[in-house]
Amino acid sequence: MNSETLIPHAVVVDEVRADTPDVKTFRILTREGGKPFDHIPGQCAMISVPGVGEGMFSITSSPTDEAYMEFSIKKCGHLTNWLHALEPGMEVTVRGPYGRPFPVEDELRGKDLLFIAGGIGLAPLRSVIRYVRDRRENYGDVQIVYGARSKEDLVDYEEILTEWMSAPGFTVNLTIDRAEEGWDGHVGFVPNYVTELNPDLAKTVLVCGPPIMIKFTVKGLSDLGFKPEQIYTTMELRMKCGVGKCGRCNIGSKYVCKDGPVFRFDELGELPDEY
Amino acid sequence: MRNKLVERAKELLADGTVTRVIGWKRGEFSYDVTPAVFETAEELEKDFVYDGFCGANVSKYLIRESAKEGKILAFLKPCDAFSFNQLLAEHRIRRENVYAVGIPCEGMADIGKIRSAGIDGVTGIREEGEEFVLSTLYGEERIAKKDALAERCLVCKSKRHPVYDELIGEEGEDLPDDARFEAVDKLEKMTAEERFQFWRGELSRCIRCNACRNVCPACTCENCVFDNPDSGLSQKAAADPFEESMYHIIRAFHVAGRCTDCGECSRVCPENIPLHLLNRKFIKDIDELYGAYRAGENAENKNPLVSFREEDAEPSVVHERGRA
Amino acid sequence: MLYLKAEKLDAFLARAAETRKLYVPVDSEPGRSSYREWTPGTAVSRGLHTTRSAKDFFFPQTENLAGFRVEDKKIRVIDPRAETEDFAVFGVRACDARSFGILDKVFLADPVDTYYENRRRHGLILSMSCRRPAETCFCKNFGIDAAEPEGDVRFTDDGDGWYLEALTEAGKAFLDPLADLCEDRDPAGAEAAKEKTREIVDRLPLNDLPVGKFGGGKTKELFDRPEWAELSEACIGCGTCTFVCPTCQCYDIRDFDTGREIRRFRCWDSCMYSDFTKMAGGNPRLTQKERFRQRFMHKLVYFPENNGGEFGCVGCGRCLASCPIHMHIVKVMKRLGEDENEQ
Amino acid sequence: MQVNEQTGFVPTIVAFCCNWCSYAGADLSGTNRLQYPANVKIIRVPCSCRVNPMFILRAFGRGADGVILCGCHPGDCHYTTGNYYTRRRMTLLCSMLDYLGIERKRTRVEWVSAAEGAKFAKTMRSFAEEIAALGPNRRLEDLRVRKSEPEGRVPDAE
Repeated sequence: MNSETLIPHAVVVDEVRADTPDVKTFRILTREGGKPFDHIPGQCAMISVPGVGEGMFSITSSPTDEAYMEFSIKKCGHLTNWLHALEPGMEVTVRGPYGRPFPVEDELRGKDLLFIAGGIGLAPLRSVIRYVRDRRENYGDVQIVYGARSKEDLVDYEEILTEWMSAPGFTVNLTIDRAEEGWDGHVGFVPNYVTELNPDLAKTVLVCGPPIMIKFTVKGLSDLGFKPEQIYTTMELRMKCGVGKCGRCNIGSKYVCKDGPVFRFDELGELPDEY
Repeated sequence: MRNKLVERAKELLADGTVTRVIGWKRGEFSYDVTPAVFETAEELEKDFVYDGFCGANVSKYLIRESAKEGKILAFLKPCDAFSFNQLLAEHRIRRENVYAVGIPCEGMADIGKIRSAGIDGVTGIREEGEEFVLSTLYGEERIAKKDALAERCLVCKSKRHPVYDELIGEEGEDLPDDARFEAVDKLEKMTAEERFQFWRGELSRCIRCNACRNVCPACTCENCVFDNPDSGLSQKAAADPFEESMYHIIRAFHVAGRCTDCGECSRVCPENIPLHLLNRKFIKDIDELYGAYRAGENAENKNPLVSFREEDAEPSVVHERGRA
Repeated sequence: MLYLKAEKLDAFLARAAETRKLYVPVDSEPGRSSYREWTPGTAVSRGLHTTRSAKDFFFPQTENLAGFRVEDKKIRVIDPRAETEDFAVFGVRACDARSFGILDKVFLADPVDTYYENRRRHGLILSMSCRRPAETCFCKNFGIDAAEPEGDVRFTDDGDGWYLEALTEAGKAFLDPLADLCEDRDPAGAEAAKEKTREIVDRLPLNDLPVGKFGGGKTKELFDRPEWAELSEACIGCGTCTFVCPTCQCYDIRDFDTGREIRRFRCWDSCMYSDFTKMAGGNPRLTQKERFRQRFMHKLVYFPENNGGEFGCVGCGRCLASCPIHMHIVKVMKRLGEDENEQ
Repeated sequence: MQVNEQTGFVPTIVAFCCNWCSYAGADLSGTNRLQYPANVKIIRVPCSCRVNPMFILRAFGRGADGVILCGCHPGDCHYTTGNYYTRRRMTLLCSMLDYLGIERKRTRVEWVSAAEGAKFAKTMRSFAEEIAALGPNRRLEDLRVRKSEPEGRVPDAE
């Protein structure tokens, strides 16, 4: 019988990193030690703990990370509580990849890129950022504006400091919501920071974060003169199948799991406001 | 009667006593009325109906409606009034926001019964004395009203309104209960094996649409245990016969002592499962073991499941049954 | 043309049941029927519709998707799939016969749902023309001809028996060995029976729904219409309409621990349920208005938009017959189809 | 171990015991070396009133052949009145199960105080015998949970 997308594969949790008090990054390998499958930045996969449930998560490693696959997951519900209890060597199941990726080999090529993320919203963008860093010749300048509630809530902080800040052509602007000891960087909300930074209008924007942050950021960008066609985001709704059949993640006639999760803002503008 | 209700509703809207009216709205055919809120005299004139097919109990909607600004006029049949009163007892309705008008009920017809009498393609119905005259796609048919009455109405518990602000028509009386428990009696007299087969046959048809629960004026939890993923019970489909039994026992149990026997659960069941027989069993047991009790009788009564007497029967009373 | 007399039906079904499982509609009480496996002596219902649709045969209410055994930290994934046995469904009306095509557009689209595909490949549809449509029927609005249902073999009912016609290769392979139970008759009789059905269909009360007001590309016009509030006002949020509907196909995936293994199964779900889109972080459809709107927008706008204009409704009328509050697609279409200036 | 001699059937029995009386009673029967069947699985609850009808049903669903609920004697509830409510609730539940054709003997309620170790052991023995005689629960079981092992497999002794 044919292979069935709804039947997952068992994979091994190779490494667990605690990024923030409520975000952990899981490195996943097949039992043979390889990568479970290939993907393009922006795509997702279904991870499950049998008996607990299944959930859709962004793949946060880059296709250029050839040896492994990573997921950064925030603890916020039943399944993610279980995932956070995982230890290296334990197994979960995974199926995918699902969804439409960021157009890294099409529209984004050769462009100056502006990444804007809030909190765990960095997870889906990390895949693109790492990809762009590893394929540096194909893209223009990269600016990353990233904010979180506090310093300890900045996901991938180590990686940002050690790898991203020093990458050629990369500018990283960090901000936290409230001032705290040991932080001499910017303080304030992401949307305002973006407006302050007044980015160049030629940039292509990739934004992800809490809905309210996205809303104000995009408003700020459009006030600055950015067009919806220049802005990409990635969506999240409740999903079960991942392949556009179970019928719950639609916004109008589009299914987030299949037609998304990556949407351009002009496309979103065509859809009803129900997300 | 319909015109009388519309006239009165228009008066109460006009003099500002109420801002909205909840009743029943005309459908495509004569039998498919929908509960609806009317805000103007024109809407009432155009679409309000009250006839032998307005079985839907509107009391549950008052939870939501009474939470809104302004007073709503509710036309309550005796059944609806019992449910309304029970909801008042449970503090689910803001009484001050409801103007309750008791209306008489001659019993409600059940289109399912008309269909099972072999009359199909019904496009219109009118009342003529003791008969319904039905226009159908295949000619005119007649059926005696009593043959079209819903089971719950054939064994009507009361024509009285336990609560109202105003009454239209004459107040009715409680009716003898004997007939109401006949079917329960009959089941009790069967052997356990027969009962098991009977209920398996009925409950195995359940499609778990939750209509019985959602329509029930006593089922008013904000988050039902069957919808709560943490309860371990929230399966959406009965994947096993056990889950069918479980769901129906728990559904009936959760309304035990609060169920007014309005019969909505059975009315809405797409598979025509006699769910009211579960509720009535609890009512009968409560009456027999803890003294006659009628949910919705008044808003001060204490639910028999949250009260007790020291001399209550022991659970073993069930084991002793039928031994003699 | 082959003709099967009513008194020969039992012999016909008995022979058909020799090679495959055969399901027929059976009256469970007067005026109410459901599909049962045919066994000798089974009385076939002459009623119009089964309470539940025939979608169960291809998309059952629950089915196992996968199994898991956890052995020393290792997860063994079990594939429960097996080839389905051949089966046939008898007495499928035109509306239900069309519904399979609609389900195909979902389940057979890439990536193919192999559970569904397996059943579909093994299931034979023996469809039947309608002789006594109900007042709730409105299939004509969706271009369905109750006199000429799709399927593998078409049975055209003339009251005394059926004209038989194989419409597919599989249907022909099924029908040929049964031809000796039939007689040969002039196809004119079949045409006459069809005309009779069409005459009745033409005077059905719900033939003139404003279908043209719906379809792909109408999201903007319809989504924010104020009428949704009043239409959904009385909706009790049950799943009756969804579960009796032949084209509703949304499902949930859940795990059940049997004590020995975890069974991952899917079951029908309903967009009318409050937890349908509920996430740990919120719910995009907070009130019944949004859920109600989703169901009808899906059938009348989103589905046609994604599927070449085909509506996600076949007009079988089951929801009209079973909605607890009688608020259904016909009322929705009529209300939203009213011209703005008529209001 | 209560075994049906003819069929070799060993029932699974779930006993919900209130913390203050019946669980202490079970404890006492243990310290007094009074035997009660090993196939009785005790679940401790703070009060018999904590037991929701769903607990009983789920016990059956998950493979119990008999369910017994033990609490303080009426009037002796640690929380004053809890067991009075239990009594009404369980009477109605037992009656409902009977009404659905589920063998009425499979569910039982007993009052056992902390001093009644002997009564606890005796009650459990008699209940286990009764269930062993009754055979496996087939009317209120979840088929998915049914043990695949041959029936009558003797669990490890105490």
